[in-house]
Amino acid sequence: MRSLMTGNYASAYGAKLSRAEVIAAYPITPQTSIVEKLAEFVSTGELNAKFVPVESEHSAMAACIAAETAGARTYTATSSHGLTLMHEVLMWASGARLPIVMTNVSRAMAPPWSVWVDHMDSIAQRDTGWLQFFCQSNQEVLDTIIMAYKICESKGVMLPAMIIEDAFILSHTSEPVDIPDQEMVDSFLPAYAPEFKIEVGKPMGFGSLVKPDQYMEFRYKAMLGMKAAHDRILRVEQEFKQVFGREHGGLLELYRCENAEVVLLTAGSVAATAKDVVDSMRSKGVPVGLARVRAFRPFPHDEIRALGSRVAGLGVLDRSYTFGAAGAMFSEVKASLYNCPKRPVTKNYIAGLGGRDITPKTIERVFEDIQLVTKRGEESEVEWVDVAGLPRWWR
Amino acid sequence: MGFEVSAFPFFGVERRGAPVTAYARIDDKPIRIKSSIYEPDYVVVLDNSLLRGVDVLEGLKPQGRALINYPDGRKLEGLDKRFRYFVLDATSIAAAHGIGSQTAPIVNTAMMGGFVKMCDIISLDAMLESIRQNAPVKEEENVSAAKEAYERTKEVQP
Amino acid sequence: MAKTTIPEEEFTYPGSTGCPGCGANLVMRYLLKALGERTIVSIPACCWAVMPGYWPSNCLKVPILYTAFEATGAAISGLRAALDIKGIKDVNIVGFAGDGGTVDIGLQAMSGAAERRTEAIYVMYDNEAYMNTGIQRSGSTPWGAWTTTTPVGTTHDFKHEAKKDIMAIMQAHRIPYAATVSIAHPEDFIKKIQKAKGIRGFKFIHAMSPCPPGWRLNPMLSVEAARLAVETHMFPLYEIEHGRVRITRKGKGLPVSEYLKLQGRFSHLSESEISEIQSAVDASWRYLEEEEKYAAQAGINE
Amino acid sequence: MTKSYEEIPLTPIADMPSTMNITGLWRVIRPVVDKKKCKKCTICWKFCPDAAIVLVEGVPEIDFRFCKGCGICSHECPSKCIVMVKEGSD
Repeated sequence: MRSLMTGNYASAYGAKLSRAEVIAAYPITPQTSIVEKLAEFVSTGELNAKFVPVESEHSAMAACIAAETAGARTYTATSSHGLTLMHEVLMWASGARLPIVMTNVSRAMAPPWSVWVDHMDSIAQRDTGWLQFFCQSNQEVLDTIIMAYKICESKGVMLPAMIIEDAFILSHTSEPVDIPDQEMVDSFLPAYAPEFKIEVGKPMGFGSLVKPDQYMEFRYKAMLGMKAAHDRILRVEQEFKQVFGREHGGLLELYRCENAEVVLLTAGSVAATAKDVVDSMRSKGVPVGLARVRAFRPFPHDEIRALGSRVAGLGVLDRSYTFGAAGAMFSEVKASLYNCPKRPVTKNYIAGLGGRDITPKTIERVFEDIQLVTKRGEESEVEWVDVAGLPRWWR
Repeated sequence: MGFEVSAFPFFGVERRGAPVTAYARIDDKPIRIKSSIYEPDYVVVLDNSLLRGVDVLEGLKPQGRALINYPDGRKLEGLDKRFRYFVLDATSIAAAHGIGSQTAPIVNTAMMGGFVKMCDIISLDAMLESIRQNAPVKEEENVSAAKEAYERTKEVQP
Repeated sequence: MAKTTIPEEEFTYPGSTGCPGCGANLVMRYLLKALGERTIVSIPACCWAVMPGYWPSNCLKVPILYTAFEATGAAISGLRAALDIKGIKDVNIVGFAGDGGTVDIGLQAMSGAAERRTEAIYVMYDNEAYMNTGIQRSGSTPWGAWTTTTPVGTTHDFKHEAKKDIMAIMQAHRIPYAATVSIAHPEDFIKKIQKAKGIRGFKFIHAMSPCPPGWRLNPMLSVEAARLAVETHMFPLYEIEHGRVRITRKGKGLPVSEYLKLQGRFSHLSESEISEIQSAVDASWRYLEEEEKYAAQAGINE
Repeated sequence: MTKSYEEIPLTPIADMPSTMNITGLWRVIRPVVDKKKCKKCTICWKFCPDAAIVLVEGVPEIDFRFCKGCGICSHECPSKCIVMVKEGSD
């Protein structure tokens, strides 16, 4: 059924269709309508789940961890300060190998207070052992939640996943979304049947103390899980396509990159706008393309190497910044390319922090800059875009 | 049926009563662009008190159209001649149909009827059906308000 | 065969890595004797997070869900939600945390679990400081005590702040049952746990748990110290059932010095400081008696 | 002994009884029970933090694999039939 809905409702429908059994959540702008909708689904009986009204995001994740350990499929949603408050228990969820799925409505961190989009909150969780999917449309949000359960619950993976939805730009924007039939989702995503769970009668301690002589082997296994997630993401998406007729681009979506001289690589909703820019520049005969990092964890190193070896210039637009370094995605891209025999010129653009709009015009200027840099080289490797006081980039 | 849409509010933290802005795009192909709208084809003003103090027509394309909720019998004056104006007494219509309260009628559906008249791209029947399906309460009252609004919307010279 | 005064069946294995004379070992032993096998215990960071031993050792005959320091209240809510949705009934869910993990860093999550009316028993084993990290003061450390962060040096210092009254905090949550228990009175301990088990909702147990290294106490005197805490009214035994206070053991009302003198952590206290403690203890005891009297007068006790 | 990553579970799930820890090795003083004086009150058993006392016909049998020598049994025994002696002496 096609329906007009916000990204937040798409998240709520994703969790409902996946038959989440325990939902523990705490309200934060702009995530609230996700949990309001889920609370409504539970109260009307449309979703057979337990809604745990916790007193903080930390408790939301801790409750999900406990419930998931007991074999329940769990879901939660948060944003910015809520996500960063969870940081400790995010690590716990992955270390405990629990395939929890969560929506993060990506929002800037304070101060300055801001309820608007950027990716600082999500990027700051990149080392927590969670799969991270950046979405560009509400349809993708809904579909990725369903896929994420299937990916994460598979035996070789057993790690949690974060579905990242840009604050307001997706969370509060209404778009047509196809709501799949429950029966089709049920056939695609069977009930959660973990290999291990906490049960009375089985006196086992979950998450116990491990000495240095054994700790690394557990971490190594988590690494293998994340590594296995790469192929699993691709496989599950192909299965999804067979059932629902849609796909979203694997780990790295390429848009009109064939014969492109320069490519802009980015993540999240800005990629959707950039596709329009690519179309318009291509129609004028300018050979540009777009690469969208859909999975930030696991990072698509191989895909980026393959792309990098066939383009002359690769710009990276980060909607976050790692102070003292560069955009996190840029650093990852550069690291991927270092050992390639043939490498493109790269440059990092920091844009759209705290909800600053990234317009088609800005993206076009970024493309022009990449072209220029590719031709004549550039001294500045990282550039902040659309910042008042920086005349080159200001309006 | 046949248009793609994308609708979003300006994402503010304003409390009840403060002016708010919302945007919509309508297209016959899927809409990907996520940035704000700076050069609209149409502007819809739900509360004419905004005509004082807020540049509601900022960015409107030349010959772009504005629909303004404006009381009958008062003349709309002193507006930019580059644009076309449509007026509609949505407040009275909504109140007459019992939508919202008498002191604070909810004008949205009446304005939607007016928008159909102004834009010439959406059929009235499609709009009325959409209102019928989506109005949370008083479906028929909303439908008849939109219908009346459609009929009473008229273009004026500023 | 002689008849034992508490259930014979053990739900703890020997080989826990608690210190010799550890009160917290007894708290767990009695708790599980009262609850039995159909129990899941959630344990945050605290002595008991390491006492079951290094992986793969577990000294309990019931499952343990380890959790983050501040998260016990949330963990038991999550566990209960999962069991409920799976239709698994008749399971005792226990949150088992130290004093720091309860009155300090875990207070918020526990308050949340109590407010949510999570069906669980929350046990705080109170050794009156952060013992697992090496005797740092907590909100539950009593006035006058030495700890490594309230060192007694040349300026003759010690903890100058009163112990948080966690029972009053829990009473204010309007939970159906809260009780204090002591390892010196296992029969009373087990009776209260069994009572808690039979009451629906969130139940709170405050267990006095002597810590020989942290209290500078001869391990042999661990139970004795707990006994004297009751006899001196430093740690009265009582329960609060639906708001009604009932003292379950009057105690002899011995001078507090009898309790304090066993422990090196109080050895620096002067006569006048000890009498300050005595006055505070007497006042608390009178208040408790008044509360009990009020409940009795109102005709709601029994 | 460090196990290969292939031999361990995904996450540390502890499923072995703690009797694998021979905590009796920690002991510096040991309880000696005078079984003739024992009144079979079971108090020593009741207060053992390590559950290292087994009752045999009501008389305590100390499991020295796990007794840490805290001495609570000795102090609590109303008949004074348990004495603590230095480990290594008779």
